[in-house]
Amino acid sequence: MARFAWLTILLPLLGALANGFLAARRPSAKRLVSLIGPGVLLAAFAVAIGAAIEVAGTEEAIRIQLWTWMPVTERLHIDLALQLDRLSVVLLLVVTGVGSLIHLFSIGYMRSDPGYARYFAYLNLFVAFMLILVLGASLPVSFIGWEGVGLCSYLLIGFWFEVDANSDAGKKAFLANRIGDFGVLVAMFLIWWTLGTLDYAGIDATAAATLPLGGTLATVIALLLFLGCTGKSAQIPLFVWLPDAMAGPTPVSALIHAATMVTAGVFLVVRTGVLFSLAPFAMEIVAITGALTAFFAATIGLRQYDIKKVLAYSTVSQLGYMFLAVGSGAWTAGIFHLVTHAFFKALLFLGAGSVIHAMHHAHHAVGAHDDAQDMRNMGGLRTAMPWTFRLMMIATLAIAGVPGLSGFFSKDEILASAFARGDHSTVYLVAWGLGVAAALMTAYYMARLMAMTFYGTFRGGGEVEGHLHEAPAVMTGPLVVLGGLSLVGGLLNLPAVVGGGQWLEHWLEPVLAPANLLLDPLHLPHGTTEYLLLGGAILIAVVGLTLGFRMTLGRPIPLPADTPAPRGLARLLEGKYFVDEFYQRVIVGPLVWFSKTVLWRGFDQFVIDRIAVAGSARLAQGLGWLGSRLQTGQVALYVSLFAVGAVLVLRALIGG
Amino acid sequence: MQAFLASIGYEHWILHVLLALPMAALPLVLLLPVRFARWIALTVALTEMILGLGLWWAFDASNPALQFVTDVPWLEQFGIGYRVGVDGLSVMMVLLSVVMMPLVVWGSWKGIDTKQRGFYALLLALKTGMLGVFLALDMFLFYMFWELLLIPMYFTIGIWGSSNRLYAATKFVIYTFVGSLLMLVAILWMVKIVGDATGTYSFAYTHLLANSQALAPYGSWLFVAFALAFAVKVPIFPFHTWLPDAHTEAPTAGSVDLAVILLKMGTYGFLRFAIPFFPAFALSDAVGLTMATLAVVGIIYAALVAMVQPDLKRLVAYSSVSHLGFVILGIWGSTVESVQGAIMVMISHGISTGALFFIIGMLYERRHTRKIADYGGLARVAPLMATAFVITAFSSIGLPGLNGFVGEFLVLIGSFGRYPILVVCATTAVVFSAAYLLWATQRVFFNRFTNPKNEGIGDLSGREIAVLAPLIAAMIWIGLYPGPILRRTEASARQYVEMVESYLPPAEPIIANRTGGQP
Amino acid sequence: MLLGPSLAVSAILFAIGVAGVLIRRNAIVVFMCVELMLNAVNLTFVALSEVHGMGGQIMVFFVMTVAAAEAAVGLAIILAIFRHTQSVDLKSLNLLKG
Amino acid sequence: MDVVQIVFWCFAGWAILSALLCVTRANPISSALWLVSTMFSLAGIFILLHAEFIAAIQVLVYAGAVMVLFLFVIMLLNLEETPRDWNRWMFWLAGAGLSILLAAQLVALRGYSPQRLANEFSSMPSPDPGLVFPEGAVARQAVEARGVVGALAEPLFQGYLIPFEITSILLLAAVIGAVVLSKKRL
Repeated sequence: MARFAWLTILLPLLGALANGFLAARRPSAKRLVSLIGPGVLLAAFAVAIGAAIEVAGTEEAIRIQLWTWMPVTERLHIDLALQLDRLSVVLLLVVTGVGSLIHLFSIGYMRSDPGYARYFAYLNLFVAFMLILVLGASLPVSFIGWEGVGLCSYLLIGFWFEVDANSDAGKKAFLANRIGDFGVLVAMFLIWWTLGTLDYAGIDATAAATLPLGGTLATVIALLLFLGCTGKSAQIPLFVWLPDAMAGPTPVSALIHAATMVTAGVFLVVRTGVLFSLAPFAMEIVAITGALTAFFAATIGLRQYDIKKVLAYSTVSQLGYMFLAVGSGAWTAGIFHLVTHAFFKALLFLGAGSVIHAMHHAHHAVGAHDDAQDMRNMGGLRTAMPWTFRLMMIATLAIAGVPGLSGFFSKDEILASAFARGDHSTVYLVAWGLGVAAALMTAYYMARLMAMTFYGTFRGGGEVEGHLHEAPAVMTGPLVVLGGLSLVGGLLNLPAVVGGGQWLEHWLEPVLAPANLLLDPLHLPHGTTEYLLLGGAILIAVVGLTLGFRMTLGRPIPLPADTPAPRGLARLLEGKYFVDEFYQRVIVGPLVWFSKTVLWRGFDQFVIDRIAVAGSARLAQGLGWLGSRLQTGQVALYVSLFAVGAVLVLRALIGG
Repeated sequence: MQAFLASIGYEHWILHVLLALPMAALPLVLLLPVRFARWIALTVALTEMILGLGLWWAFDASNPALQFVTDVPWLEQFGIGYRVGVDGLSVMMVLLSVVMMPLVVWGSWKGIDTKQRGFYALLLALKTGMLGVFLALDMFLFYMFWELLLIPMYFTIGIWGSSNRLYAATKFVIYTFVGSLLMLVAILWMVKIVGDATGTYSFAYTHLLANSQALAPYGSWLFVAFALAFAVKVPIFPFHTWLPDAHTEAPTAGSVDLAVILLKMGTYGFLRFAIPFFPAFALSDAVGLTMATLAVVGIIYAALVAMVQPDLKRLVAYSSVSHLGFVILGIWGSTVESVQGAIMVMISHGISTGALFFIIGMLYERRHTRKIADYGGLARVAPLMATAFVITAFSSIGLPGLNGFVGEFLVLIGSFGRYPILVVCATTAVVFSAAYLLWATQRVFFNRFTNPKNEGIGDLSGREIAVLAPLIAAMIWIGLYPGPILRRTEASARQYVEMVESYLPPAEPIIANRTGGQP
Repeated sequence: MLLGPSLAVSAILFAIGVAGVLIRRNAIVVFMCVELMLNAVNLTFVALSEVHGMGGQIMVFFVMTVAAAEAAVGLAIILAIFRHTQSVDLKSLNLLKG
Repeated sequence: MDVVQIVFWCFAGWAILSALLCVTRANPISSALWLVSTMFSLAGIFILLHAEFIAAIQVLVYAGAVMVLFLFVIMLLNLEETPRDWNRWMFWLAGAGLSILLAAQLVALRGYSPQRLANEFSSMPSPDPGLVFPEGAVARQAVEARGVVGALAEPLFQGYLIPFEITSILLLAAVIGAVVLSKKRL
């Protein structure tokens, strides 16, 4: 079955083409589109399961050679090949699984949207590119997927392109990704010129022998790859695009900006783990950036009023956790958190989607024009939308790290490994501290979100409340499944202390072997310190949640119109540390000014056109004018010139 | 297929027919009534394409030497002969121009309504000139075709251009002409030097190449002359200001031809003439570094300037300058990968910029304006055109999976060994190209539908789809399966690099046992 | 032998003719100076023909015919100009200015 | 200095003086008449140089016909004296300077003896210097052989017949030109 893994890519691709054709020719054929879109995904999921079963059987990776992509020379001979191994199968299952759930949800969510077929075409195309990225056997092939998902996120974020803000957000997302891609490209060149190969298998085999451990080369390659990951997975320098990406439809945010695309960065780091493990300094950078992102994103999340913005910053923060894990060498913890995060974050986003959907319908029915995504207009929805409430509550508990649920296990393992790595260098301890603080804040803002949306009384006006009702079955169905997965997700990698078999650890063992060989082993805290850490984590979760609920429900929540202007720290948080404005004023603004006035007007038009081109024209004219001065019309002048000529000729003839 | 072609003695007559057919049809177009002008041009272009495509199979990819060579004495006493031939470097360019011919004619079906006979006659002359430049193996013949191109291009821009066309046309001709005059002097001087050294004064490329070491003492001046002529044509950084004007003012057919073929003559010239004739000087460190730096400066400069262009065509023109900077970087990267990449960029740039110009032309035919500000939210009114533009824009940005990426990737990875810092700077252009093209796409297609005048523009007509479909298909095909093209250019590229390598210090491997790395 | 001296005389006459053409503004007088130059040339021809054969004298013969033709046409032009500008002053005839 | 030399220098002096006066006279009539006197003096010199026929032609055609034409035109335009009709000082200076220079060079020709001319010619790859420059006083022997007019007529109508015919066409053209130019309405 694994040999047909390329079907998982082909099916969504065909789906995208079919939907695209329908979008162009018969956009109203909604039934057919809703059949093709999710249908294709479910089929891909089935194939994925088949492939997973087969991969479970073998240790090595199965390489499926489709065709030679760039047969240039013996050394640069890139094949379009897929590599199916334990790691890519995990991602494959997550992408196709969560993907199909989100496709089902979208049927309900996007039903009334005229661009229905176009939406599904883009969504299918996205899944196809994501799978190319995950299954790619070499860096360039993954790079196709890497940029392809960037393209689809550009198209999907800017889906309602009529509104300028949306298309701006799309462009911003693509450019931020592109800056990251610059890093990956240069890393590829370095890898090829040093290791002579771009295949993952080749890198794993030759990296240790060729690149000196801790050498500048390995560090530079690793950091460049990490630059790519920050672009794609929205880490500190390049995270600005993710919050704006909420301009796209909510299922898109769920699929792309929670479950799949943003995790591509983590996947790439794990996939090229050998390079990172050869550069401990780069690992520290990854860890500390992850921790910092987790901390700062969490602080911003505290003061956001738009439900999707809160979830967006929560995603950035959770991604920070994953990079913290990978940075401290715990590859499995990173992947484990990636999987569990995919479950509960997708659930949160879809839940928010059904809330927004309901609010839209209510506003539409009443003709009100308040912002359907602003939590201040909501409140007390637990009675109107019981199922959404219950499932989102499960997800909130999971993400907060309440013991027993998936979030607790994955987050705790990350913090533990960061703490363990602490004895190598204090950087990890600082990172661990930031991680713990971020965990507290995560619990707080999730509680705040639940409180403002579901508890208290509905602040959006009486008649609107009447129209609020639960989302249709096709939307709540996927929620239920995701809820179950969030509950059960922890079993994937139960830590030993709780008697678990650390199943995911063993599952990924063969793939991560080359990387782990180079790292000095991570001796996780055991005995008393371990229990202390566990206890601490539980304490944080509980304190965060109670604080969140008590603080928000305690004070009356003002409507958007009469919220007092924030001051001091609140203004800083609400304004998202003014990072966007900073980039605009310091980088984008001057660059545009420079290229317009200095380069274009100044150099191109003035220096070259005026001086060089027009200058030479004027020179020719000048010479011409000089010549004309000689024609004075005086016969005498002509004769004298003639005479001078005669004298000279005679002089030459006779003088000689 | 080869057997069939061999059976009809394809390789003996194909090159002559390709050259002669447009010229033969020229008088026809001029004499017959106006109605037939377009149709004759189209039939000629289609036959050229059908015949020309035979080259794809008849060309033997494994042998790097010149093929289909014919050497007929012409002006015997001066040693000038009608010498024509093709090899790995030029076969793809010939195929590209042959394939683009019918598209160009069909593309300007509606755009040109005045003086059609003159336009199509000039177009045919342009075709012969283009093919001639790539096929000529005799310096005199090469120069003749090189100049032959200027006149039709001048009239195409001058007569059918838009507002400020005369300035643009004159600037274009003078720029190119000044450059190529130097080349003429260099050619003559070269023939004399080689003639003195060997006794036979001949313009044959093979003859001059064979004893090019005689040229070594004068190598610097001769190379500078050749380089200037080609630099203007490429265009390399300081000599590029004619391109935006020429492109903005030219009619669609004119700017497509300009972008697809004429720009490649410069780079082809470097690969075929400038470097092989004077390798010692051309590949010395100083020259190599200056050319590569100029190329990279050109890439970044043009990308930045393109970002702030108010006019669509001017934006695409600057993007061409940026893309061709890659080709020059690839040529001086002097590894098989970078040279192959350079040729690939030449082809894929032709296709993607050609398609961009077609779409802009279609927009111009509808709204008669090229200002980005006049458009807005066209995706609602013309979804098909929006999709085509997005695909072409992304292929021009270099999205992997489309044709732009293959060439750029090979150039960058190939030249990284020789000029690591420059390649890193060139890679930043990846970001800028995304910036300016996306910004333009957004302002034209994906924002508020404000301007009522845009209401009337219909979506792509059947004809327009027929023009764009093959181009988009080619983009996806080359993007995913460039193998056959790379194979056809590999033999000659390898031969070129072997010749070049003997003059270059070995590109110092970054890690001592780098070559051992192959698993 | 009178060759040397006659050549000298013709040189002086020619020089005077040239000076006349340059200095005078009256078209007719300029014309006469041209005739004077032609006579100087005739003198040279005759002087040399005495030594080297009749070729010189035949040339003088031709020079005279040319001079006559030139005088005729020149004077006709001066007449036409005079009718037009009521003056033969060369200074005023500068229509062909650059 | 034998008698011939003295007579020659008288004629020469006369010619130069009248030439100078011809150039400098303000009144065109007087300058025309001084030109006639120059022509007469030249005719004298021609006789000394054994070119009697040419001297006669000079007096008859040149002085007689051409100068009369000049006088006729001057009279027709009744030009009165034009004092100070000299060009601006710049041209005056140029004229004087150039003519002195020209004179100095041409006088230098005096040193040219036939012998020097011959061997200069011979150094050039011409067919046969002897043919071009036969030795000695050829003019006088020809006159003795064939008489004054015959000496000139024989080469004119044998060797130079074609140029002779051409001059007739030239004169015809001149006549037509003069007629066209001077008639107001054709």
